[in-house]
Amino acid sequence: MSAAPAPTGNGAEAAAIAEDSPAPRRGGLARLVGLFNANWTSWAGLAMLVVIVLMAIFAPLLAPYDPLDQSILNRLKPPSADFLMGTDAFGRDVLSRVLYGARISLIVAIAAIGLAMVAGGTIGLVSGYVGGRFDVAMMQAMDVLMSFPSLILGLVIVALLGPELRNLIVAISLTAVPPFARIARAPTLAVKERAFVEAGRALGFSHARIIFVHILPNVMSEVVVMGTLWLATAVRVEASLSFIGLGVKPPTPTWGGMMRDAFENILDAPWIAIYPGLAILALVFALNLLGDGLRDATDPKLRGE
Amino acid sequence: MLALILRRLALMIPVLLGLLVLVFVLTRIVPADPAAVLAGEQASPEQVAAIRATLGLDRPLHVQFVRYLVQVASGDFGTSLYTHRPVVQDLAERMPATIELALASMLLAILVGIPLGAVAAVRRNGWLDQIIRVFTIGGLAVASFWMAIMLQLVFSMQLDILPLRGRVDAGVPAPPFLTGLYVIDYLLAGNLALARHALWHLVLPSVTLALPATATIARFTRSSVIETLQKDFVAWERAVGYPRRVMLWKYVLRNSLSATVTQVGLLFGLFLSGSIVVEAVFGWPGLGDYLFSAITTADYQPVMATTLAIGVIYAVVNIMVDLVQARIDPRVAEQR
Amino acid sequence: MRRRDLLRYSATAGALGALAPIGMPGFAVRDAQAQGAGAAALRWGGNLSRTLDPHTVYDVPSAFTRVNLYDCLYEYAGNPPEPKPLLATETRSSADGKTHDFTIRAGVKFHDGSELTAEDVVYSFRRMLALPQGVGPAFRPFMKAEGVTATGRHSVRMELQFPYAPFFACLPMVAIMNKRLMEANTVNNDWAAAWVAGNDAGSGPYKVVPGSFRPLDSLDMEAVDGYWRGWPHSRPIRQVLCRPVRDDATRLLAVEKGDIDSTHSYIRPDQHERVRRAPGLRLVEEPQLRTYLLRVHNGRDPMNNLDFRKALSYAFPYELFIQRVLRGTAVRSPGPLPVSLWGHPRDLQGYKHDLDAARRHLDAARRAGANVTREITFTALVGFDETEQAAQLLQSELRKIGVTMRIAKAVWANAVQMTQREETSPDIWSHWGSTYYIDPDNWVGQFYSKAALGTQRGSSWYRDDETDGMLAAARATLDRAERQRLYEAASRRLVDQAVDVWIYNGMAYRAVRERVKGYRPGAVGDGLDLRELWLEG
Amino acid sequence: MAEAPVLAVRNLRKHFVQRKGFPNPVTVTVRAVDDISFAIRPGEAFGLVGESGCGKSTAARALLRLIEPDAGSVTYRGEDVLAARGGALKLLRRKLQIVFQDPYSSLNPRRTIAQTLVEPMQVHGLARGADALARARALLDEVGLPAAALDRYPHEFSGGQRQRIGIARALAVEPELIIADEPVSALDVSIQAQVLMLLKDLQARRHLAFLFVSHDLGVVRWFCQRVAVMYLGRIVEEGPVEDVLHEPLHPYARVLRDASPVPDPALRAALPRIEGEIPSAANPPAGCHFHPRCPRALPACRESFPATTEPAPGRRVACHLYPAEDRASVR
Repeated sequence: MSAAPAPTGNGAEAAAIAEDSPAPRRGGLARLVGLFNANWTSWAGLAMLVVIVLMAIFAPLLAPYDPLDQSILNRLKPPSADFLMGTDAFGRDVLSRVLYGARISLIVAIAAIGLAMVAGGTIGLVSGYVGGRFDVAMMQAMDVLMSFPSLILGLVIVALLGPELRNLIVAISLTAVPPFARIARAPTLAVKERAFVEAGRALGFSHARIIFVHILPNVMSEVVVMGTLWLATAVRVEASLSFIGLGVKPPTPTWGGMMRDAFENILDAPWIAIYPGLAILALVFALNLLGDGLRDATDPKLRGE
Repeated sequence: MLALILRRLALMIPVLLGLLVLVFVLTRIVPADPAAVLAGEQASPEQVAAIRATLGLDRPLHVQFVRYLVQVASGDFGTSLYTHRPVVQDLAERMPATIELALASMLLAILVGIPLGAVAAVRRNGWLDQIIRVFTIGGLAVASFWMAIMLQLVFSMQLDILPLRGRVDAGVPAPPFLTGLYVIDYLLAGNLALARHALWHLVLPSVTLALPATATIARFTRSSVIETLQKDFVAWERAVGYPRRVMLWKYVLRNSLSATVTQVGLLFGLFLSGSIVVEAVFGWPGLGDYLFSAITTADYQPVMATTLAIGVIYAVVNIMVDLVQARIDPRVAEQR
Repeated sequence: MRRRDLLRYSATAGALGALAPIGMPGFAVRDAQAQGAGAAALRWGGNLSRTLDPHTVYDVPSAFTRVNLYDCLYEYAGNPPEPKPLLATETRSSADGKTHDFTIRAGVKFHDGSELTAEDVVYSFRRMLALPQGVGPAFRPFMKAEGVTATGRHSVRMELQFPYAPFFACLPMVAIMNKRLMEANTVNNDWAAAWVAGNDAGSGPYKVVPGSFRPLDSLDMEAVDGYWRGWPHSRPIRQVLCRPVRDDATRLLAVEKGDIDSTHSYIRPDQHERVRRAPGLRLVEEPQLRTYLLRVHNGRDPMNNLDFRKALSYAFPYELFIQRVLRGTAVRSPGPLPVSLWGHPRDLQGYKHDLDAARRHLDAARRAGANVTREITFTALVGFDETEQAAQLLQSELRKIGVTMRIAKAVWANAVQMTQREETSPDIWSHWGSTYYIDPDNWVGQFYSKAALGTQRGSSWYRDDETDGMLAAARATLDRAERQRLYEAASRRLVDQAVDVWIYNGMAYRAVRERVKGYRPGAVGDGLDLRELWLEG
Repeated sequence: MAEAPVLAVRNLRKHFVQRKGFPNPVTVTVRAVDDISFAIRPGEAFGLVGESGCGKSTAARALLRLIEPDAGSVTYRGEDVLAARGGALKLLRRKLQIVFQDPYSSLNPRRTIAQTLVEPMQVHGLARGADALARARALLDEVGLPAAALDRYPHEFSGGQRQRIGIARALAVEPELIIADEPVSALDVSIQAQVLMLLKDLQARRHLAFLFVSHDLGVVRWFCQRVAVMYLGRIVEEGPVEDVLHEPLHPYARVLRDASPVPDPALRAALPRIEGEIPSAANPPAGCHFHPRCPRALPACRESFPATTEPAPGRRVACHLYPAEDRASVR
């Protein structure tokens, strides 16, 4: 993917130009922030996400115990002053595992959805741009993947190739590729009919430049908004795969895996499941609020208000 | 309309073929050896090799695939290595169970999701919208196995008003097979009490399965209703003086439904995959449960046949969705 | 206007949202329960076999249907269980141990009313030997189809290729099938495998309700009137509805609620307390010969170093595992054989959890050039949490002595495939040594003979001529004392060489409702005798 | 014809083939551009006129290879445009530029004017950095926009301003010929004149050649030196603009002219409907496509498409009314 060729030396001179322009500059980002501001829930979502990310980053500082340290003597202890969220079936501190679990859960979700966004987005862009039989073939291929329900595809891949973190990410991202391809393709079909694409070709721009520099920014908002929504799905799929016993290999803490471990003891030690459950809830909540806000802010139809 | 159906059916063929190739390759490239599992713990390496040869697993991959295609084309989905039962027989028993569950969940998700979304749109950014938002996001976030056990604990164990698991209680005879959907088959057989009995068994699993879908539908409905509400003709209708209520339900909703209906088709995939977990917890003898045990034992024939069956269900549902959509919005029929 | 609208919307949404619980009177459930006539039936929640064919599968759940639908020449009886004649009334063996003549009980009727004769026995053994999977592989090394002949209407001769001491212990594995019925249902020379997978052709105390069997899911059985062994209780159970619950948490809820009368026999120790507290439930303890062990790849660096293996053996926290994870529901098994079985040396000490000793041996291994810094892999089995827990405990202990171990997970099919080749076989994995026949050969003989290499039984990749010789000799001699001596010696040698990490013999636990009376666990697998049960109230 | 043409188009053809219907698809061929030929001399403004749907825009796009033509040849200063690949094509793209009809869709809404103007220079290695920005400023000045525009986004400009930006973008690569595809038809009448003045200005100052595609005879008469009239994918008449519009030879050109009598571009009106329905390009009448509507149709018009003749010097026409005395073929 070629990067946008931002005019070098833009800085000082552009600033000078801005000065003698009567109207204040209304760049995309500024506009976004403005619209974002209108809805406080978007900011709440962003704040929650930041807290979770910080938790993940500073887990070693925040966690009172080693998340892998087993203490068979302290198995299944309810929450107390020593263990704020209690301990699990291996006597590991649930709080520490929730903190560390944020890392893997975020990595799995972000890597999987990031991959899907890049792969699906590229497929959708190229397929929509090229059109014709290629487009039909690609969309049929996407239908194949799509008619293979996500959890089942994940299940097949992880069960067959082994529950490694890498396979898990691949499995989840594969399930998300078709929706991203579709969401990127639809606006591409509209955008490629616009004259500036033809202008680009007349100016001798390469297809790659037209696709990635000119069309991509115009379809980006849809893709990104869906990305935030699918991050939540990825966390849930990870939990479901863990439930079937195909999650990230132990003892690595993940929220989904913790939920599944806790499920074992749900009747006699329900507290183990509550905290990772709340953590998932918080993450999904944050991502959805953020996604909603992004969508409202980038949807031209909603800008009028 | 017929041409539309025919064209959609024709488009199904390459998709299913692709699906078949995908599963075939996936099941064969992996290191699990059905011959070894089948042979059991007492077998020697020579005996395992003999079984492998009997199953044709020593042949080149493309030969195996062509063989399989020929077999499927003649309507034979093979035999399970472990149960010795024809896979078709298992599918015939289990597919209706999954379909019944998925249909019930879909119905529930639509009946609850669309009004929720519409209300949220009308009260956009109001407190009702926020409450619905919390509910829908919660629905998206809660892992289904967790939801399942909670519902069981509350409604079955504590309140004792709903059955814990299964399609019917042990000892209750299955209805004569007509549609395979118990509730309907009992009704057709004229047994109202058992139809109700089967319906109660359906409640908890379908609520569990419907929850994330309800949330998704509500969210899509919300945004498309908002979009429709901003269109000019709504302003016009308002100016003409339609009562608000009529306008919302009759015009706005109808015009917003198209996007939501597309989602319903995609969500059916969610039901089918969600059914693995839900079927496991609720002891629902469906495809998800079947597929999972087949995968863990490398029983290829059921894995491939089940995947194909799920693909077909999914494709058929999406064709139906297209048809519904064509009714709601005739322009769609031409675009496709 | 706005307020009224709002109320209307919320009421509509509320009603739809509450659709599920509203208007769902509790009596509706019981109403139908009564219709189902389930009260007089035993609702069995134990595991159900994938197939009703007693020959093609031999595992723990399959014993349930084999024992109750079929009869065998011998059965296990007593404690400790020993093979005792059942359909065989008299057995004469030649002095060289190769020829055995059985007299078959007269007057035994199959479920279709025909009489069980020598022809049926011959057919059953030949069928078992012909089928590639299940019971056959255990017999084929020493027995050929031609070796089984009818010498009269009620007498059968079996000739073995060579004397095979565990032969009688193996006989309860072979169900006797109705030859006439089987041949009537044979298609394409399949030994009626397709038909009998969902039907029965037996003479046992129960018969299958036709069409009721769904693999792993449901099976209905009915008592056979006039079963030849009779019924111990005056009101035996006429109807058995097998409804296994596969989800762990729901299983307990189902038995608590009374949806099922019994769970399977793997109630986890963490759940015992809950079962004991629950009204109307009891926790049944079933002694097991089953062993649990970690298989160590003896052919690969650094595990090919004796000291390294000893370090592993000293590093595993046996007591912690048994007392805390298993909550004391198992006994430590220091060697390859179940501790209660003959052949296990009573004075065998085995290894204890001792990190100092582990460190010493690790140092020795390092000095000897073993690659002790290599990260080794423990392959845990998906769906068997205990293997994961054992792996995590070992990982945590090894970390303390500076050995890094990662945990991989594999489904059973995958793990079995890995063990077929020395290069792909896991560094360490774990499994249970289940009881197929009650003879030391079932454990030590099957796991450590060279013949087992290339199967999951031989996944230790242990090659030792002396041990192999002892095991072969123990198989060939019929002298029980000599066999015992050989098995004890082999056990000691294996322990000295720290070939594997042997952990425990388990107890199995089953939650059974109080109304089920006369419950006695079966000797092998889930093979309890339903004849002995009755329901109270 | 003293000077060698900057652009020569011979027998250019573009047919669109569609398969419609299921399950029995029918193949439909739309002859959008059917063997057209013309040449443009350096500095000359060449008009291409016709009703909407006659294929004039397709012809413009096909000779630029924005749509790949099916047959024919296009040569720029003797160089084969249709055969050019890679670097050669890129070089040709510099020399032949296009200005679009719709100023709203022709600019990328996500890119600033600076980015829009600088990018072509960078791609063609003409200038970069501060140098490129300076040139962009000069270009804006040339099209009559303030330098402050550089930092803005397209949506901040009016239609006329955007068209100026589109023209500046075309000029950024220093072309020799500009294809103006209905460049003013989307603009307000008052703005049209300004933009046309700008184009005329540029033509003179930069000695640019123009292919001016339009349905507006008044505009063409004012802007162009020569003109070709297209009807259903074919050129029916070609010649100096004054001659053709003053005394059209082809009956279609006459009808077209009569329908648009006002010479002042500021007062132009859209072409009124000509008698009879315009036939579909997917199913053109046999023979001369115009014969069903032609007031002077001959029996021969039903039979064959007339050859192109040159009844007067510099004027070519394809009509059976002008039989070929000297069978002048089109170069």
